Amino acid sequence: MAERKLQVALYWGAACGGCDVAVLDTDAFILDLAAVADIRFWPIAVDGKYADVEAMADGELDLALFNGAVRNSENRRLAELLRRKAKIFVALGTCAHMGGIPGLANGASREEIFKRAYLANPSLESGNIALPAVEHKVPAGTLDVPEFYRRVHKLDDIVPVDYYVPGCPPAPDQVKAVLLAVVQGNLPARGAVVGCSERAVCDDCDRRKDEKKVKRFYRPWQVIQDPERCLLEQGIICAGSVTRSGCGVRCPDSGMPCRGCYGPTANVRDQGAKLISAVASIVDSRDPQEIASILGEVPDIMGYAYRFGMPAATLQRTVGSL
Amino acid sequence: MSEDCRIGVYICNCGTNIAKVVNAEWVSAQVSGLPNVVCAHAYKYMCSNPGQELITRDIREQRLDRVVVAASSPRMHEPTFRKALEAAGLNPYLLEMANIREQCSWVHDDPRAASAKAADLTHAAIRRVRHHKPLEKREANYTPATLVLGGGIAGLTAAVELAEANQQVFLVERETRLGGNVGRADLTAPYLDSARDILTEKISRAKDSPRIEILTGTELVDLQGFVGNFRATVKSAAGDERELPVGAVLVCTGYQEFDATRIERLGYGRYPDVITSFELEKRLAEGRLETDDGRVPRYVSIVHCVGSRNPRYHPYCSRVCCMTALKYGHEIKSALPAATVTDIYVDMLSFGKGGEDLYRRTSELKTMFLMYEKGDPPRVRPAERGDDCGLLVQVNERLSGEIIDVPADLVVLMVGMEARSDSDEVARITGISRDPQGWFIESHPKLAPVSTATEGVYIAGCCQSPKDIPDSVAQARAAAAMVLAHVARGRIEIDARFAEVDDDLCSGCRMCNELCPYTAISFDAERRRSSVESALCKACGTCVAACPSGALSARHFTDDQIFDQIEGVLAWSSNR
Amino acid sequence: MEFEPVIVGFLCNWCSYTGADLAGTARIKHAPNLRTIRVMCSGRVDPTFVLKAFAAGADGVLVCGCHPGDCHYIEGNYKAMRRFELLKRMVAGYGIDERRLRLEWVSASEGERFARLVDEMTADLRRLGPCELAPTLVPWQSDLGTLAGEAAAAEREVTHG
Amino acid sequence: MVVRANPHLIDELEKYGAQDVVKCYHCGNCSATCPFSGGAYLFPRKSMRYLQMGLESRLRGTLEPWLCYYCGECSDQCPRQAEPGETMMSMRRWLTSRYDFTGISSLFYRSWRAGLLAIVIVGLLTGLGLVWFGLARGSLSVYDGEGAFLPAEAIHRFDWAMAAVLVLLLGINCARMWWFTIGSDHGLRVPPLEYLRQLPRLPLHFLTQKRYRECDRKRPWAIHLALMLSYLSMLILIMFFLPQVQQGPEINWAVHGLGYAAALGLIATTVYALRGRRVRSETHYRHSHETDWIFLILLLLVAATGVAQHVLHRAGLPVAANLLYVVHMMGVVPMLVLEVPFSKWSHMAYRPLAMYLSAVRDRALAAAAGQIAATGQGAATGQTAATGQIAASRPSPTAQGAAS
Repeated sequence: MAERKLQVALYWGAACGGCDVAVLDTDAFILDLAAVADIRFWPIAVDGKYADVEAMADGELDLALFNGAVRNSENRRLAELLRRKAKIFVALGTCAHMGGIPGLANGASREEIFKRAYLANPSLESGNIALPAVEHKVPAGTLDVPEFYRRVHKLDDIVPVDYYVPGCPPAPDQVKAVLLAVVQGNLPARGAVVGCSERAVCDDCDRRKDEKKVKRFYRPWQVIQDPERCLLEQGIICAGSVTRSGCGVRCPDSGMPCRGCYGPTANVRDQGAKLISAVASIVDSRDPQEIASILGEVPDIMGYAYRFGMPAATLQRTVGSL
Repeated sequence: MSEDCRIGVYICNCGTNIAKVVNAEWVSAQVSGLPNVVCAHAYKYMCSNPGQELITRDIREQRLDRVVVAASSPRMHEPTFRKALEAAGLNPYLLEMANIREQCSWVHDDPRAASAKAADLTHAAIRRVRHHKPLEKREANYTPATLVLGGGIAGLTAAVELAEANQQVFLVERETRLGGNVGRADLTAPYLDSARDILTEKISRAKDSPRIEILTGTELVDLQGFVGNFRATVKSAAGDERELPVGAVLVCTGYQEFDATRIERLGYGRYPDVITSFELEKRLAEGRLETDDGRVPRYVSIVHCVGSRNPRYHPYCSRVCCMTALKYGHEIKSALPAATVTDIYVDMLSFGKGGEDLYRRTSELKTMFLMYEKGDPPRVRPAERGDDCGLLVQVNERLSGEIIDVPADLVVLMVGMEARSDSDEVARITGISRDPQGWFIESHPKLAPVSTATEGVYIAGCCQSPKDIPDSVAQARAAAAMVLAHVARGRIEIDARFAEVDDDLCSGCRMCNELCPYTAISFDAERRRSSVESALCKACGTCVAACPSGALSARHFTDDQIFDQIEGVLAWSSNR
Repeated sequence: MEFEPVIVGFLCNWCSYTGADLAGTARIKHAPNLRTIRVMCSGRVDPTFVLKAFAAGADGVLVCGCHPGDCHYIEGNYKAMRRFELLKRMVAGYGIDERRLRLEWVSASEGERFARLVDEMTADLRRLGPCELAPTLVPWQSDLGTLAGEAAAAEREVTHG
Repeated sequence: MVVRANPHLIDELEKYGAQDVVKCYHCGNCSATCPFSGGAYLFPRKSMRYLQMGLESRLRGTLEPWLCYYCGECSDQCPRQAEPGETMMSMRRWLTSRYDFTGISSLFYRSWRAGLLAIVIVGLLTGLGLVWFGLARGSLSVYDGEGAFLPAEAIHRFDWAMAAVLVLLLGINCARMWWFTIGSDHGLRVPPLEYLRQLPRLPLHFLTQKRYRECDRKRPWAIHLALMLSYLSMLILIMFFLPQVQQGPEINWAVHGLGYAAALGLIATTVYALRGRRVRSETHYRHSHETDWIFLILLLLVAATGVAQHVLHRAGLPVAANLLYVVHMMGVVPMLVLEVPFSKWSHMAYRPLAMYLSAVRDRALAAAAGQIAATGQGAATGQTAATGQIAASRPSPTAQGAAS
């Protein structure tokens, strides 16, 4: 008999589906994978019921890839379930790693989100206004809806995670490399961020870097950029320096500043705090008023600093204060 | 972090200084159960010999490898306790202090709150010291040659001084002749000695000295290395470059005069009989004190503070103009006894030796002194038909509150000193900082007046701020003495605290490059990595705070140390 | 018992820490609420330190450096000033009252000023109360009632409005 | 208004005795130490300033020099030995010459030789005239009564005639003083009643020198008052009681008692002043203009010869008494004719007049300020109003003197 096939599950929490697509984007490799692995659970591609997973023995799965953040009780339930069933539990993509784009919802309270979505939305129709309730009685019985948590959580807030594969979405090659490593049993120490570089995006970015002194900040559309030169030096806020490389410098190479989806490097505790520290440090002024006016040009600090990592930030926002 | 480190904690009563408010025994009991704490003692005087022996004994007997002393300010006794650690064979950097005297018992009355604070600070020190690493001070050789930049009175003095002490000196002067601005003056205030006499003596001594290599028509284009080990690149007018190995650099680049045409109402450049002080010096030296068309002036008006003490131009005082103007009073009166001299000033600053006396003597020569409001300089206009003078100077006279017209045949503008237009370039090459007016900044305005932020680079004379000849000479000699002190030691010690780059993490983003005021960070363009020259680094840590990839770290002030300190000071506050 | 805030202070070694020591040698009494952490320069204060202090339970954070133009490291305090400009917006973004974070210049001779600064900030924070952060995973039914009332009101508005 | 500086004014003032004005650097110690300086009249510093800058027209219009009695405190306090007190003195001399329309004053102050020559000529003319007059009418051996060499009635008439001329000359000079200080100041509107209301100040200051007493140093005031009262007594005796004074040989104590006291006062004070000036015993004696010496010597001479001729008359030596009387008159006439309108004696009139005019000026300024405040122009012309209010709320020492 051939070697026992690898038992694999893929699941998405609060996510857009891009990570699942990234797995599919490994092209023919997915077929190779199928040759060596049984895909036991993958709601986006393969039919399967939660009950099937519940029926598995603990540790029956060799590998579970969880993408998406934890926004509600269903996300949590599946995270806990798959963690229990899998030997290797991987946070795939930025949402699972740091909260990702759904994590930006932590800038608002649950009440504000509900008001916007269910009460004060122009698309609402009269007679059809309802708030989601965890339990809802209908003639046929009781319907249950997952509980919407006060804030978005990254995966390892809920369950221990063995490996992180960052990226929004992760580069298909990196996904492939991780899968290969699992297949070959060639894995680093648990807790590692894999499928990326130890250094920042600047290391791989070919743009020319000179001495950094900035007199004015621009949004990308406000300025005609020098395609050869470091974007930050041109006053365009690029998070490349505070972000792990591994993406292939896709954004800066196409003229857009890095947004930071791969998360900070190992020694950095707070990507957003480091970004503002670095950006502010290179402002070329010693006059308090001029400094204030230069940095005043930078809009939406929280958005810039934590576009992909608000649930992973050092501080978690006080509920209901905004 | 050293997980299994062994920490000894010592809490000082400082007689009653601490014990009066802080319960040291209680603090000791609080911290004794913390992880890694092997022993905790409260003692009467930790800094006393028995107190230090307590530490050294524990280090030996209890095999301690970290020590926390909660006592006075580390600014006071850190060296004392570091020595105690060294005496017991422990690296001195494995010590951390908690300041429970200056910043606790001396400033608080409530024993409960003060003791709680002392415990928090001690807790933080314990958390921090776990991350301490043994650090070693290092030494480097000292090259006993000095580059003196600028051949004015300050540079000449320093060069001669160093040469007399048998040191090799390279005297680099951008112009083709030595002497600087003093060489443009006739007599000097307040004793009316000849400027030429003062200079000639220095220049001939410099030229005669076999140890001084004079490089005129030459400028400094690059400076690499650090104290004791600089490599200065100089370039001659012909374009020849040469590298000079030097241990120290003395910057004596002087000043330039204010451009009087900037103050339009003074009429400089419009009326030929409005001249600058330097132009008057030239006429006096040539013995040709006359107006543009060769007449003997009957009225001479001297306008002070041209460009100085005026927020629109330079807010500072140029320091020599008042005395020089008084000197002109004497020179004009002795050349033309019948002439009337008017001094139009803002404030008469006749400080210093001989200054007040010169002021008194000049006023006795019947110089008319008029005071104008700073920011409202006099207006010069041609005289009217029938006047016995060529120009009229209109002054808003402060002491009388009158607006008056002063007759003048010659108007002399006391142009102030300003930083040379190339001072930014010199500052950049030598790693000196400049103040908002462009003057070079000294290390400490009182205690280190000729040192700069870059060790081994000194400043003397007017490049630091306007000053007179005696002050320039004094600074030049002081700077020479600083150099000779290094030469006498032969080697230089480099602090164990500095920033360093983890080469495996640096992505070459160059964020840090411009932040270092000491140019300690250099960028290797080929490898695309930044690195810190530890001898140049002063350990401020600003680059560390900015490093976006966490590749830079500050020895003895690492992120880990500070994070644990933050947790330490707050650990008990929430449940107390 | 009155609420006693805890303030974490990052003081530069050359000016502010020395100024705080001077307050001590001059016995200028002030509130015992500050917990000082010595750094070589205010330029060393990484914004992360400030966030960390709040996260660890500080009610306020005080960053002190040399006066502009007076920095021992020439211009480290200007870098602190620049970072603070964005940091205060970030801290506000977290919903933390702006009075809980201050950047002040205290020279080595300003013991009195330092003491008054600590008193002033302590008094401000006593009024503001504890700095609380978001609890995690709190069941949401607790406030469903209020939202349900609003839902009913919105329904009426859409129907009759 | 722009005024032209005259760098040569100091040279001019030096001829009037100004000393070391150039040394002044305007620290203001002199004005701070002077008990009279204040309100609208800040001196000596301001006057020193006008002088240094050569603002002749400004200087001519100031009253300040007359408000100073030269106690000498300012000169002692001056850190630069610029002698502000002596400068004020020389400015009084200069102002005297400006008030004098004849130019004689200027001539005398600028050339003491000319002054002395004039005194000698007038003295000789007086002597010649009196001898001619005496010999034509009477006998050298008769002192009083019938056939007297110089009959008291005739001398009395002569005195009155001379006084009339002198009062006329002095009156014209006083009018010029008013014009320079108040009349020509078109910005100043003096309510006419004020001239009347302040009038009592004239005799008050003239007779009591009360302001001088406010100086910290009392001795100069006492000496000056004694001299002034002695002189005044003598003047009254001569102008109104000359026949009684000249009667003899018996002593009429009602008249002569006063005369003796006055003569004693005159002689004692002039001797004191001369000695003081010689040994420079006090600050205000440190510098002496030639005219100071001439004045004192002449006064002493006149007093001494007056006493001598009186004694000789009592001693029954009419010839000697008559001859000395002529000598006495040779001193008196030039002293009065030349000193009263043109030189030192004129301050007798100018100083009380300055007190009076400064008070009038104060009231005019206060009234103007009040009017501005009342009509609400204060907001538009804030500067003027503020200045006016300062003047009003801080009355000058003269006004304070009157109030107390």
